[in-house]
Amino acid sequence: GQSDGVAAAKANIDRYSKIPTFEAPGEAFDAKACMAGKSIFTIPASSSIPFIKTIADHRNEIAKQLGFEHSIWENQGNPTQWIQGIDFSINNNFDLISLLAGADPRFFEPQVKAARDAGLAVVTAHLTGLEQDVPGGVTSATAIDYKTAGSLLADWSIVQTDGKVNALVLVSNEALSTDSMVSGLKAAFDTNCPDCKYEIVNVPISDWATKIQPTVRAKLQADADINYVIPIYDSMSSFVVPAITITGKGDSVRVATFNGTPFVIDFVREGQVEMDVGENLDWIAHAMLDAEMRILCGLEPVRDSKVPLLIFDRNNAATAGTPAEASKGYGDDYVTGYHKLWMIEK
Amino acid sequence: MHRIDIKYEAERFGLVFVWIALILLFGVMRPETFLTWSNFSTIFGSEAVLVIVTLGLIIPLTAGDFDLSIAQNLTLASMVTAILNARLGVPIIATIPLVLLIGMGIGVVNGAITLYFRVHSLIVTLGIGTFLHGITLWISNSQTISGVSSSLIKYVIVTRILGIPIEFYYAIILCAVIWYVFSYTAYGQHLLFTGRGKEVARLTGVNVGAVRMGAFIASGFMGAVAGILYTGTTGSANPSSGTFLLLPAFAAAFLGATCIKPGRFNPWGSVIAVYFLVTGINGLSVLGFRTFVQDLFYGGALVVAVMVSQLISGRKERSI
Amino acid sequence: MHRIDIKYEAERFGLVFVWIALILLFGVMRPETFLTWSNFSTIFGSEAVLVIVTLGLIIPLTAGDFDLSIAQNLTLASMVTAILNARLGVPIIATIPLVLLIGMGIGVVNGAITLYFRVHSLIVTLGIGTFLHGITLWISNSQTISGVSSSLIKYVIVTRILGIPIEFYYAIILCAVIWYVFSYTAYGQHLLFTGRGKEVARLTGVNVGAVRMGAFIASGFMGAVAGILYTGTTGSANPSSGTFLLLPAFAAAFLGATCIKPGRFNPWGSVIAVYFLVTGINGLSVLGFRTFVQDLFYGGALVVAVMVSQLISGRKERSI
Amino acid sequence: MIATQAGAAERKPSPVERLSICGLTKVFGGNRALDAVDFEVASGEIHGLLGQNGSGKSTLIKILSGFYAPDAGSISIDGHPIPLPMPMGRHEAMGLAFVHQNLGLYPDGTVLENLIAGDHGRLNSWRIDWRQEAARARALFATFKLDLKPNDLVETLSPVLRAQLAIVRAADRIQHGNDTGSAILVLDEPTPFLPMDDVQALFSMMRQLAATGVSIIFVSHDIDEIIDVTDRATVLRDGKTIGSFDTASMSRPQIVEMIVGHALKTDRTAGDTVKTDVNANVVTSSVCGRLIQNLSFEVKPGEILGLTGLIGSGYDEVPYLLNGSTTARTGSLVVRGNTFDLGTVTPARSMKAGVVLIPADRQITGIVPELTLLENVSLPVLGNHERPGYINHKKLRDNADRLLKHFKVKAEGPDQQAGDLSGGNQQKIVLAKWLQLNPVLVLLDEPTQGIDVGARAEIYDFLNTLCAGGASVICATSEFEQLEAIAHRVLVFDRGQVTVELKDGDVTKSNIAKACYLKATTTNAQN
Ligand SMILES: Nc1ncnc2c1ncn2[C@@H]1O[C@H](COP(=O)(O)OP(=O)(O)OP(=O)(O)O)[C@@H](O)[C@H]1O
Ligand SMILES: Nc1ncnc2c1ncn2[C@@H]1O[C@H](COP(=O)(O)OP(=O)(O)OP(=O)(O)O)[C@@H](O)[C@H]1O
Ligand SMILES: [Mg+2]
Ligand SMILES: [Mg+2]
Repeated sequence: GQSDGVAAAKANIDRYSKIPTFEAPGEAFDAKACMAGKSIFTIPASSSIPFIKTIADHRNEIAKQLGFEHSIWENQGNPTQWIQGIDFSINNNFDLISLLAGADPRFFEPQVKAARDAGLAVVTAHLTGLEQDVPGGVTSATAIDYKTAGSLLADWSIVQTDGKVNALVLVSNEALSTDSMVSGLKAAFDTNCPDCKYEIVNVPISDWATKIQPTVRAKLQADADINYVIPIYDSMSSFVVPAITITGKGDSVRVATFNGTPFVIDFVREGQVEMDVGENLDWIAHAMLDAEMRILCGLEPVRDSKVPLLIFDRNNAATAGTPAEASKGYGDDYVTGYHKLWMIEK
Repeated sequence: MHRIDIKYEAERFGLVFVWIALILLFGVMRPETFLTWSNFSTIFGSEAVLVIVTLGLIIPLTAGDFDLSIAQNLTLASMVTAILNARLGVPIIATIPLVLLIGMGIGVVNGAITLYFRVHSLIVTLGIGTFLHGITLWISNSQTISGVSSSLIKYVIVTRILGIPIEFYYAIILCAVIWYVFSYTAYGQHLLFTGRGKEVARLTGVNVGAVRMGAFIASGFMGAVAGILYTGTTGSANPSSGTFLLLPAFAAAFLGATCIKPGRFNPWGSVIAVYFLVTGINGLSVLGFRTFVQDLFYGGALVVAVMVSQLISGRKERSI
Repeated sequence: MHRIDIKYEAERFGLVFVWIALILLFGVMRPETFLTWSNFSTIFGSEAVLVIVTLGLIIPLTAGDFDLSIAQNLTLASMVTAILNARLGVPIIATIPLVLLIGMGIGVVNGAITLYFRVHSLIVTLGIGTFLHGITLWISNSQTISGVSSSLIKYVIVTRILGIPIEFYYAIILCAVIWYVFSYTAYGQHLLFTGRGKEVARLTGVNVGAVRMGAFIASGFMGAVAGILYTGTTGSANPSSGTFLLLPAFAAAFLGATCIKPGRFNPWGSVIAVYFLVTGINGLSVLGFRTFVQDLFYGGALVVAVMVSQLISGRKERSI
Repeated sequence: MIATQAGAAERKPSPVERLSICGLTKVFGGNRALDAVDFEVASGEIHGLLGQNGSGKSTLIKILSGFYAPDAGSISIDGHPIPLPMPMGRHEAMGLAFVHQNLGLYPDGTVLENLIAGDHGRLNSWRIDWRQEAARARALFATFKLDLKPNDLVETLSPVLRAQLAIVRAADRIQHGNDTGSAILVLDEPTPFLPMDDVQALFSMMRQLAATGVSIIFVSHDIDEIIDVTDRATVLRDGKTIGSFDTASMSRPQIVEMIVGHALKTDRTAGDTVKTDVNANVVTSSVCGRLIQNLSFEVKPGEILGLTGLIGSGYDEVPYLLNGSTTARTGSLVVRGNTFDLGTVTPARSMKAGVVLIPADRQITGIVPELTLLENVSLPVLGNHERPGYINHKKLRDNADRLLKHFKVKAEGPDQQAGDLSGGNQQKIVLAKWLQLNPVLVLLDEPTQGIDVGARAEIYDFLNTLCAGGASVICATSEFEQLEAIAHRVLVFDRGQVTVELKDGDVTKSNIAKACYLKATTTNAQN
């Protein structure tokens, strides 16, 4: 029945509403010792996207702590620059290339192949969902539980409306994680609220600034009963929020989203966005590096990074700081957890 | 100007008729949702920023110069507004004049380099625009900055007149001012002469340098106004906000030059062009078309509109 | 041309000297990584697509027309190549001519509308470009398409000569062809006269319409070549590939017009301008500067380079 | 010709000259366009400024208007030195108004917009009352009897009307513009565009203005005009002042000698080059254009055929119809046996058949000012090389060097920009560009417009040489004197039709003038 579905959704929401605990992705190993003389080269999808830039910078600090060589290829999201970065890392004898958070290897398979032929490991980090295949011929893919993130967005709206969702879902098909999130979202609606209505609209990332606003406005006009807008990536909300304000539907339409970008958590605190499923960027930095070090150390590669999700709503948004900061509000026992795992702390 | 001539009037108002036809078409297909005042107030309220950028562009365009930096000027203005107000706590009343000054300062730099070094404005403003983008990324640390004072938001979109957010009226007022300047002041005439023949303008005693400098400053000012309104609309500033407005604004400026005063960049034409294109996009979304159809419409409408306008005018050779 | 005049030679090769100075600067700072042949072969190889887009732009620019659709033409060509080859299994040898034909067809459409309706090429190509973007999103369903035949990849980047991927040589060959056409054929002079004095050209028996049409077709062809090489470089096609290239290509075209043949769009100047800008960006990445510094460099270098070139030439008035 | 005004010779020099120029120097690159020029203009005086092409007249005027900054020298008005360079837009306040050699009109603006352009003193910059301005313009046009409407686009006006607009604009400024009471009107070659009676209208306007105390500087290459209208005149040669004189005290040959620096033969007559015994080189039949109706004529080898008439008679349309630059409604042209349909022929095809057109508006249709002389003269001969499509730069350069020498162009060399040459030298470039093709038929529209006496004679020589080689020339011009000098035969047009044909000995300035002005009676008779 419907109330069962709502209850199931509520349970799922509750599970991700508390500060997460550390879960080891694999066995412990002596990171300092086995990483000595090894080097990692990080190509972020774009260093002008704060989310990614922050992860890359935190990785740098951890690498410094562990005493191995780590370089970041600063770029502006242009695939030509990614390609230059790969060539650069081959020429300069790095051991592993980490394609961070959106540098999609399908955009440059020939270069990936060249790197692997030259003996480098190529890893995607924070790109695919747990259930997705390794893309573009890379060595391995360190995955994130996007599917659950998608289900949380659906479950949240189900709980809040008591099973009467009419949602506009904004996605960007060209990002690999979209498939995973959408499958989670659909599954949650199918099982917990088969009567809920939702429409999925694709807006390519490069068209966010021009197309999200008019699309959202027109959809809200066309269907006066819409009560949720779910942009699956929270950076879309800077265009979603004004579209809702301009149509004068601030009271009836709410926003639920994913990523935990600081300004969106600010929006949550101020009430323009209802909830944001967040990830701890510092945690991601640790987890991705952990998986990559395991490859270089000859250990069993991990696929599930065990990076947890945390729901921010107006009750806990302030724990992320005012204004919000990238890795605040998630607790910090994971730091000790990783240090123990890497045997730099007992 | 004062002649009454049916063909000429058809040419002047051709785009307006096409716009009305489009509204009727969508209206017939979706009377209950499309043809409502709330839908139109949404359409009008939403594109004020684009209107202002377009108005900003046509000033230097009339004087024969391109200002490609206006989009990045907007982004910087938006970011500076957010940082000063939300992060440093400067009251909005002090922030606005400061940001406007920065915008005009950027106009001065564009003008000074273009004029003193006699370089094509296209490359100068492209370079300055890229430089400004660098500054925006720097001061914002590539972050979206939110938390802007609600009084700004109130005086940009929350307050409504006839159901339309107030920023629409700001855009219309700016349009009226530019129209007055273009039509009824010596400066407007100087702009026009400068754009069509610098040598002729100079020989008739127009201080071409000062006129062009004035145009750059005006577009810098408009860029800053648009930036402030952008921040007020979204309640935040993101480091790539303006980038996507540049080409649509150029499209609207050139499309606008096919109506009202055909053959000249003109403010009312620009406004009509913006809202014609936006109406189409809105209607297609209301009808539930996929988003790529917006691009097909946008590109197609642009080309067809100028073609039709040229057919009406007998395919007249024009300098723009 | 044949006068030897130190000032003029300084003007012609000014940008080359600045480029060398930049290389030395980065070289001193990072001799072991920046100043390696492998780094330069990366730089030369990876920007061949941008070089070709820039070369494509300067042909209509010389004839006085803008082709803003070239970036979307590239994207479409890249996408069609990937879809035909990877999805529909059309062999690459059949795909390439088809894609080149599509590119030239787009040139024909641009030219036909611009010429028959006498509309400014800026707005026509902006409209057509947006329309093409819509088509690209449509046929690709907004997805990245990978899995292109390895033989294409082999003949684009895997094969190397002197360590530089072969696509660089394709770009250089195209540059040489355009240089030959501009300098040693009647068509080159006709382009120039069409751009600078349409009436003079027409009265001297130049078929101005055919010349402009030829320029649009040539830039459509170059856009398609760039698209095929893009697919060959990345082994895939994504629906926003060209978007990044338009403004840099314009910047390079105008910057290139300050050297080698100052005051005229010219192919070798364009190539030098592309590699000058790219060298700077690459060097900053190697040094690990944050990305906003890349924008500051790009914008600043553009403006400073044209300023310096104008200072050398005595701030001469130029039409471009 | 109307005799020089009686009062002019008796003018008393005022104690302080209205305008006095002293030691004015302007150097362009290495070229001294003006070299310590001195001259003075009294109040109420019409002062002629004469000199060969490139002697510095326009440069002097552009310095007066603030367009160029001089390198040395001083200018004073009514004894008060004025700051140099003249500040932009300030010349009106000092009582200076200009009609520049290229008129300074903006073609896609309306007549009214052009009329009030730069009228800073009178207009309220913050509120232009278009209705009132239009009324004022209509009144102004009525006073000067001009057929101009405020809303017409300038690009649709005939050259005459454009010139008149520019002149009336300057005159208007002079009348209301100055607060100082000292007004100077500067006209840089305003007459080449004008038919005879408009020239006379202009002259009476000038005299009217002078009578009210306005000083006028009048540049012309037409010595008769100078003699007719000016009180005094100054001659420049190679940027130097050769002398100033009372016009009444000088004869025509004396003036010519001052300008060119040596005595010149008096008007030459057309050479004896017409081959009457052979078939016609060129036959046109039933040509209809915008004004031209049903025009048919023949031209023999070696013949120079003049076309003239009053403005609006359509004679100036003919050259453009015959080479396809303007499409004819109907008509055909036979050149050495090849027949062309004028409804479809293109400039490219007529070029191939040996037909060339030398247009009047050299800045727009003759040369590209920003390209080099080499490029400009080479354009029509690019295809003439051993390999099709391949350009042999060495040959082109040698060719250009030869042409510059042959046509006596005053230039630094083939790499100079064409826009840097003086008007007359630009015209020689246009001639060189076309005559190198050894054409069968040369179509000329106002070939000596703005060309000095010396250069004019040179151009006539080129045409005669061409005719001696068996080519035919068709020359449309409003300068009767020129036709008298070169034409073997003249067709006088009225309302699109030939009304009078004059031959050989009958081709005199006065006969042509009579044919033009007595049209009313003759037209009726011939219809
Ligand atoms: N921009 C320029 N650069 C270089 N030289 C120039 C330039 N403009 C004019 N000159 C030179 O100055 C001289 C005089 O030119 P100007 O146009 O004043 O001649 P002019 O006396 O008006 O002759 P014309 O009767 O032929 O018009 C010419 O020799 C010309 O080559
Ligand atoms: N901008 C310029 N740069 C270089 N030289 C110039 C320039 N303007 C004029 N000159 C040169 O100055 C000289 C005088 O030119 P000017 O135009 O005054 O002659 P002009 O007497 O008006 O001739 P015309 O009768 O042909 O109009 C010429 O040699 C001309 O080439
Ligand atoms: Mg002159
Ligand atoms: Mg002259």
